[in-house]
Amino acid sequence: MTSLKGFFRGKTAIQPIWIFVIAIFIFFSFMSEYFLSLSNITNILVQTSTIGLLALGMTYVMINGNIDLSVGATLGLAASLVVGIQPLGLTVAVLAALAAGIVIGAINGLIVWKTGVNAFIVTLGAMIGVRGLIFLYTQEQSFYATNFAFADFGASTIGPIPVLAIIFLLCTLVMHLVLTRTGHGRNTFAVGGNPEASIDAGIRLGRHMMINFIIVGFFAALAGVLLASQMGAATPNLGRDYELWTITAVVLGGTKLTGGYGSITGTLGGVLAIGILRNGMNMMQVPAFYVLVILGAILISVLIIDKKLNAPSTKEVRI
Amino acid sequence: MSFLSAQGILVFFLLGMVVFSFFSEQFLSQSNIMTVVRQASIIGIIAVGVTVVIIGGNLDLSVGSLLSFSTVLVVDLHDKIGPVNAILLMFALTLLIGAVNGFLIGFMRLNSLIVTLAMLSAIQGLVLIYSGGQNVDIANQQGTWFAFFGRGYVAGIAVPILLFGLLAIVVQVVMSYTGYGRRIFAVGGNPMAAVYSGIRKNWCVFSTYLISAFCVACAALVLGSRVMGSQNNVGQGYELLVLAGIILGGTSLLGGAGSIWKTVIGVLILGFIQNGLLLMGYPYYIQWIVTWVIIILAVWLDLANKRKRLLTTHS
Amino acid sequence: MNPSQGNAVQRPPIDAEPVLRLAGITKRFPGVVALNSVDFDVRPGEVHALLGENGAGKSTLMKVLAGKHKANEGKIILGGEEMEFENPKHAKRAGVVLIHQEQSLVPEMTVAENIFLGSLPKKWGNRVDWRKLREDTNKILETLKCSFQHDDLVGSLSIAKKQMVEIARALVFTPRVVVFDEPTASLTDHEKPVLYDVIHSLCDQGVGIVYISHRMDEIFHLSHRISVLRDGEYTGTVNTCATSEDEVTRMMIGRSLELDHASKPSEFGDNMLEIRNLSVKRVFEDVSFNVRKGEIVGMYGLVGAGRSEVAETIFGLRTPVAGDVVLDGEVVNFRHSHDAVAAGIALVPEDRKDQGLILGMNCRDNMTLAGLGTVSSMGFMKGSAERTVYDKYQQAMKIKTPGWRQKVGNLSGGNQQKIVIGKWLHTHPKLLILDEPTRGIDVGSKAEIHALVKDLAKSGYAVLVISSEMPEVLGLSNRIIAMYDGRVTAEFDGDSVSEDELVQAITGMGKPSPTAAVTG
Amino acid sequence: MFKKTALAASIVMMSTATVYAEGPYRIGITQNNVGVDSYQTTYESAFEAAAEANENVEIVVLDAGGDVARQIGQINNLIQQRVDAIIIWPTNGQAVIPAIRQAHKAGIPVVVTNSKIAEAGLEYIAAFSGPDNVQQGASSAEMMCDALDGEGQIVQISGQPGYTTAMERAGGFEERLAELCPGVELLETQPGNWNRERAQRVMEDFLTKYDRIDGVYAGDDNMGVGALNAAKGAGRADEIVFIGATNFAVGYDAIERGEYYGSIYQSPVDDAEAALQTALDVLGGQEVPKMNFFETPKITAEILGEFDRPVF
Repeated sequence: MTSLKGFFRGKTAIQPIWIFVIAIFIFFSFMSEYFLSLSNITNILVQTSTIGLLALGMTYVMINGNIDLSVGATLGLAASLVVGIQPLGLTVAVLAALAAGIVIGAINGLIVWKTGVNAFIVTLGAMIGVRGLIFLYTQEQSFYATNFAFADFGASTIGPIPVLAIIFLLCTLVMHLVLTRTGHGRNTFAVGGNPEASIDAGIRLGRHMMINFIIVGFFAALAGVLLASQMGAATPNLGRDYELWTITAVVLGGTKLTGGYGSITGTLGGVLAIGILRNGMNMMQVPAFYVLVILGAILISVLIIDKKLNAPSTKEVRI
Repeated sequence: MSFLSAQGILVFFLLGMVVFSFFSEQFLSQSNIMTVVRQASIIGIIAVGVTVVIIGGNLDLSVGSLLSFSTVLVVDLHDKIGPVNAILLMFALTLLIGAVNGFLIGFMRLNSLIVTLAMLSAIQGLVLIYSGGQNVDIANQQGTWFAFFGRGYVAGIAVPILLFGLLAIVVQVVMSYTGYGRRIFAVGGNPMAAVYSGIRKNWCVFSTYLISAFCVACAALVLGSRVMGSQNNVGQGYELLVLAGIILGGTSLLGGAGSIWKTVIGVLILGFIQNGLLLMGYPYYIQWIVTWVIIILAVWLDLANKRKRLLTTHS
Repeated sequence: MNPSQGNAVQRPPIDAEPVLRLAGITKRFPGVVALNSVDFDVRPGEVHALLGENGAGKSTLMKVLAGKHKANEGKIILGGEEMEFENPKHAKRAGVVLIHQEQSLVPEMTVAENIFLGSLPKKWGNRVDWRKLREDTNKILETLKCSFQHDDLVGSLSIAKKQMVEIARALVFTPRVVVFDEPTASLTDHEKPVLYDVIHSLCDQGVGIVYISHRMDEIFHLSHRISVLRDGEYTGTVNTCATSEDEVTRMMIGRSLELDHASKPSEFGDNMLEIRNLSVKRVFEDVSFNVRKGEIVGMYGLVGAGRSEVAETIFGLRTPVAGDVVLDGEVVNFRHSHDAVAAGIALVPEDRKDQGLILGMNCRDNMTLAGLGTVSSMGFMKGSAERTVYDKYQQAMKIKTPGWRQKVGNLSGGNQQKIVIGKWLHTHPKLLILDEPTRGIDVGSKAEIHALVKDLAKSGYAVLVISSEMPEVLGLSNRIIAMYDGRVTAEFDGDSVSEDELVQAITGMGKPSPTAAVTG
Repeated sequence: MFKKTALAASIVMMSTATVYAEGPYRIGITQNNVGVDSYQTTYESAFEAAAEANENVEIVVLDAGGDVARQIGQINNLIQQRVDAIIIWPTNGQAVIPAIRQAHKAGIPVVVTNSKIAEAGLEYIAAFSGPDNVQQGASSAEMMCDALDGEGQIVQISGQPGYTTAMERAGGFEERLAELCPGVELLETQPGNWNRERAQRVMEDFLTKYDRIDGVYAGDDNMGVGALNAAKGAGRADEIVFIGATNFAVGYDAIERGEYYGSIYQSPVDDAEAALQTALDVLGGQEVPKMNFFETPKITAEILGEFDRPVF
C-alpha cells in the first residue's frame, strides 16, 4: 500500500487507493442513473462520516503501533448517552457523551501503557465490556431524542452540503494537519516506527500512546453523537462490527498494521472506497448476499493489485 | 516445558474457580464442569487451529464465517446426500476455502489480517447465497448417527470434549515434536531467516491455514450435530472469542511462540467466566463488563509473572 | 591498506583535564556482575579507544554513561560536576551522546525528523517549525558533508548514510563527549574516511571521543589512548603511540594472538561451483567465476556492488534473467532456497539477526534448523540426535552458551555466528558461502572463525567468502574476485595481489578514488 | 381462528383490492437483517414473488444487515431514487423515526412492516402492517399458564437484546403471565440472540443452575428448539414444557412429536403480502387504517392439523 512514499508530505502525486476510488466512482456513474448527483454524493459523505470519524482516530492509533477494537462500542455508548441525558440539556448531553469517549480511550491507553498488555486484547476486552456498560445504562431500551433541535442538526445543511459531511471533512483536514505538522503527529510515527529509538530520543511513549487512544475515543464518541443526531435516536446495538470496517478502511488507505506508516489522506480514500462501493451497489440493486462477496473480493483484489504495483521484484530477495 | 510457562495463567484460572465456587454451589459440580468444557469445546477446537496460524506469524479472522459455512453445508447436505458424503464434502470445501486463505497469504504474501477480514465478509455472503438465507435442519433427528459428534458419549465423556482433547494433543505433539512444527515456529519467529535456512516458508504458511480450516470443519461437525440444524450466521463473532481465548492463554500475536496447552487453558477460562457469572445470576451485560475486567487482569498478571521470571533467570 | 602505514604518525596523548570521568562504576544484573569498579576518562579533543572482547562490558559501560542503565556504584563526573543521568535524553542535553551500534532510526521518517527525533523545533505550542527544522538540519548536514537531503526518507538510505544520520543526531546538542560504538561495522573501506574526517573535526572542536571497535587498524589510526576491558574488569590504559597491537591484544584476551596468514589451503579438486554469465535485472550483470573443491575464493567489493546478491541468486533467492549456476557439473539454477540446501549449498548470510537466526529460538533448535531431516524420523524430531548434533558443533567451535536451551538472542555476536556456521556444517554442504562472516565480531572469535574456514576448505569444502574487509579477504582467499557496480572487474591470485590493485578493482578501474589515497 | 380457509379468503380479498391501484409503482423496501433467520428470508422471497405477480409494481429490495445506521442510509438512498413508496422493516423502533420523517417530508409514503415503531413516529407513516408482538407474548403466557395449570417455575430465553420484537414479546409475556397466573414463577431471563446454538448453551446453564424447571418460554421456535436440545441432552425434556413463538418447521415437527407444547403461528408470506398490499392501498389513494395486524394464532398439538407446516 505504500508505493508512493512521502505522499503525506505532498511530495508525490496520488495514492493507489485514490485511483481505485476514482475508478469505482466512474464505474458507478455509468452503471446507475441515480449515482452521479450532488445529493447522492453528499449522501455518501454523510453515510461514510461515521466510519470515517472512527477511522481518523484509528489511523493515529495504528500508526502508533496499536489497534482499537472498542471504537464501535464506544460509539454506541456515546450515542446512548447523548440521547439519554438530553432531558438535562443538550450541551450537557453532548459534553457527557464526548467525555465518556475520552475516558474510555484514556482507560484503554492507560492499561496498554502501564501493563504492556497487547492493545488488541485490551481493546477486545473493552469492546465487550463497554457494550455491557451501554446495556447497563440503557437497560436494553432504545432512546428517542425528545429535543428536535438535535435531530434537525443532524439533518441540516449549509448550502447544499449536509452539516455532518462538513464536520467530517473539517475533522479530516485538522487530523491531517496534526499528523503531518505537529510534534505529537510526528512523534506518533516515531513511536510506531521504532519505539526503542524513540525512548532513547526522550520521546515519552506512554504519553503519545495515551493521547492517541484519547483521540480515537473522542472521535468514536463524536461519531456516536453525530450518528445519534442523524437518527434522532440511539440504540444499544449501535456500532456493532464497525471496528472491522474501520480497520479495513484504514488499512486500505495504506496505513501499516505494524505501525510507523500511514496517512489521513489514505484513510479518507479507504473510507470513501467502502462507502462508494456500498452506495453504488445499493443503487445497482445488487442483492445483499452478493454485496458481501463482492466487497470481500474487491478488498482482496485491491491488496493483490497493490502488491503487484509495488512488486519489489528486483530490489528485494524473493522469500 | 511449554505447559510450565503457562503457569501464571493457570494459577489465575484455579483462583478464579475457587472464587466462583464460593458464590455458586453448582459451579464445581462435575456436571457443570462437563457442561462448560463441552460448550467451550467448539471454540476450543477452532482455537487449536488458529493458534497454529498465529505461531506461524499470521492471523485468521475468517474462522467465524467459515464455521457458519461448514455447519450450514454439513447440515443441509446431511438429508440430501447422506451423512458420510455430507461430511466428506463439507471437509473438502472447508479445506478448499482454507487453501484460498493460505494461497493469498502464503503464496501471494498478502496481509493476513486484511485478507481474512475480507474472507470473513465473502464467506458470509457465500453461506447466504448457498442457503438462500434459509435455516437448515436435519429432519430425522432421532435416527441418524450424525448426532454422535455433538451429543454422543464415549466412556462417559462427551464426544465434543474428546474431539477437542484429541485435536489439542495431536496438534500439540505435531508442534512440539515434529520437524513440521519446528518449521512453523521458525517461520513465525523470523520468516526471512527461515527462508535463508532453506525452509519453504510459503508452503508452511499455506499449511497453517489448512490446519485452521480442518479444525473449523471439526467444530462444524460438533456444532451441526449438537444443534441438528444451523442458522446462516451461527459462527458470527467466534473469531474474536477464539482470539480472546488464545490471548488469554498467553500466546502472543507476534508469532514464533505459543502453545496449544496455553490456548486450551485460555479457552476454558473464557468458558468458566461466562458460566460462573451466569450461575451467579447476573444479567448478560454485567457478564460482559466482568469479562472485560477479567481479561485484562488475567493477561496483566501473566505478563507480570513472566517479567518476574525473566528477571530472576536472566544471566 | 593499514591506515597506520598511510597516515604515518600515531598521535601522542593530549595533556588536559578530563572532560569526563567515570570512577568505580559497578553494574550488576541479576546473577551477573557486568562491570566491576571500572575507571575511565576522556580528555577534550582526544580519541580514547575502548577495547574488549564481546561481553567484556564495553556496551554496558557506555549505556551507563549515556543514561540507559543506572550504575549500582560509582560516579560520573562531567566537567568537574557529578551527574546522574535519568535517561538518554538527559545525558544528551548534558553533552554526552551515544551513537548506536544498532540502527536506532525511524525508517519511515525523513532525515531531518530523525536527526531531531524527540526534540523537534516547535512554534505555537505543538506545531513543528518546519523551516527551522530544515535550516538546522542543513547546517548539520553541511558540517558532515552529507550527500543526502533533509527530506529524504531514512528507510531509503544506504547503511553508511544512515550511520551519518546517527552521527548528525549527535551534533544537535553541542556535544562534549561522543561515544562511537562500532561505527564502521557496516561501512565499507570506501566510506570510512568520511567518518574519520568527522571524528577529526569533532576533536578539533574540543569534543572528547570514546571509540569502541574491534578493528585494530582503525584504533591505531585514530586514537590517542587505548583502554581495555576484560570480563567486566578494567585492565588498563595505554598511550597509542607507545604500544603495539600485540600488547593490546594480550590485554584484551590475556594471551597473544597469532595472526596466521600463511596456512591457506593448497590442494584443489574439480570445479564445485561455476557461474556462467549470471545476470539479475538492475542488480548485477554478466557475472562469471568458479570455485573448486578445497579452495577458498574471496569476493571483494563495496557494499552495493552486488556481492550478496550474487550469493542470494546462487542460493535460489533471486531470479536471474540470464546465465547459469553450475554445481558439481550440473546446471542447477535453483528456484527456491530449499532446493539449494537440498543440493548441498550453504549460505551464512550477511545479516545474522535478520537472516541467519531465529532469535527467539534456543541454540539447539537454530543449529538443526537447516537439516531437520537428519535429526528426525517419520517427521518426528529425535531429541537425542538433536543434542548430539548440537554438542558436536558446540564443542568443535567452542561456542560459549549456558546450555542448549539458551535463546540465541542472548548470545554474543561471535557465538551467534558460530551457531549459524554450525547450522550449515550440519547439512554437510558441498559449497559453503560466507557473507561477511566476521562482521561485528570480537578479535578472538574472528580468528577462530578464520581458522575454521581454512580447515573446512582443507577438508574438501568449496568455500566462497564475501567480505568488505581487505585483511580478511587477503588472509583467507586463494583467489579473489573483485566486484564493482554489479560487475566482476578482476580476478586475482590471493597470495600475490597487491592492496593497490584490489582497491582499484573495486572502485572502478583506472579511476582511483579518495579511498585509494587514504588507504593506499 | 386463522386457518387455511381464512388465509385463502384474505388473499382473495387482497388481490381484489389491487384492481384499483394505478401504476406502475416503484416501491423500495429496506429489511432488517435478511439471512439472520429464515423468517426474514422467506419474507423477502414472498415479497419478491408478490411483486413479480403484480405487473404494476417494480421493487427495490435492500437489506440493512441489522444495522440501524445502514438502514437510515438506505432510506436516504431510496428517497434519493425517488421511489413512490418505502416499506421499512425497522431495525429499531425509535432510531428510524427521523429518517421516516424525512421520507414523509419528501412526500414519499412510508409503510412500516413486521415490527412497530415508537408512538412519536406514527404521525409520519402511512400505515403499519405486521403481527402484534405484545399480543404474541401474551398468548404464549396464556399457553404457559394452561400447560402448567397455573403453578411452576419457568425460565425465559429472549431474542437479541435491544431489538423491538424481542422486547415486545418478552414484555407481553411477562405482563400477561403475572396477571394471569401469579403461581408461575419466572426464575430468570437470558438472551439467546435468535440463535439456536446460543439458546442451547443458555439452557444448559439453566439446567445446571436450577434443579427444577417446569417450563421454558423462548422468543422464537429456533431458540425454543435449542432449549429442547439442551433438555434432551440432560435427560430432562419430559419434565419441561416448551413454548415458543414464530412457528418454525423444526418447532412444528417437535409439536407433532409431542416434545414441544406450543407456539405462535406467524407466516412471513402473509406478513410480506400484507405489507405490499398496504403500500399499494396507500398509493391507490384508499383509506388505510394506521395499524394493520394480521392474525397470529396460537398453535398446539391439538390443532396442529389446521396449519400448514412452515416452509422455513
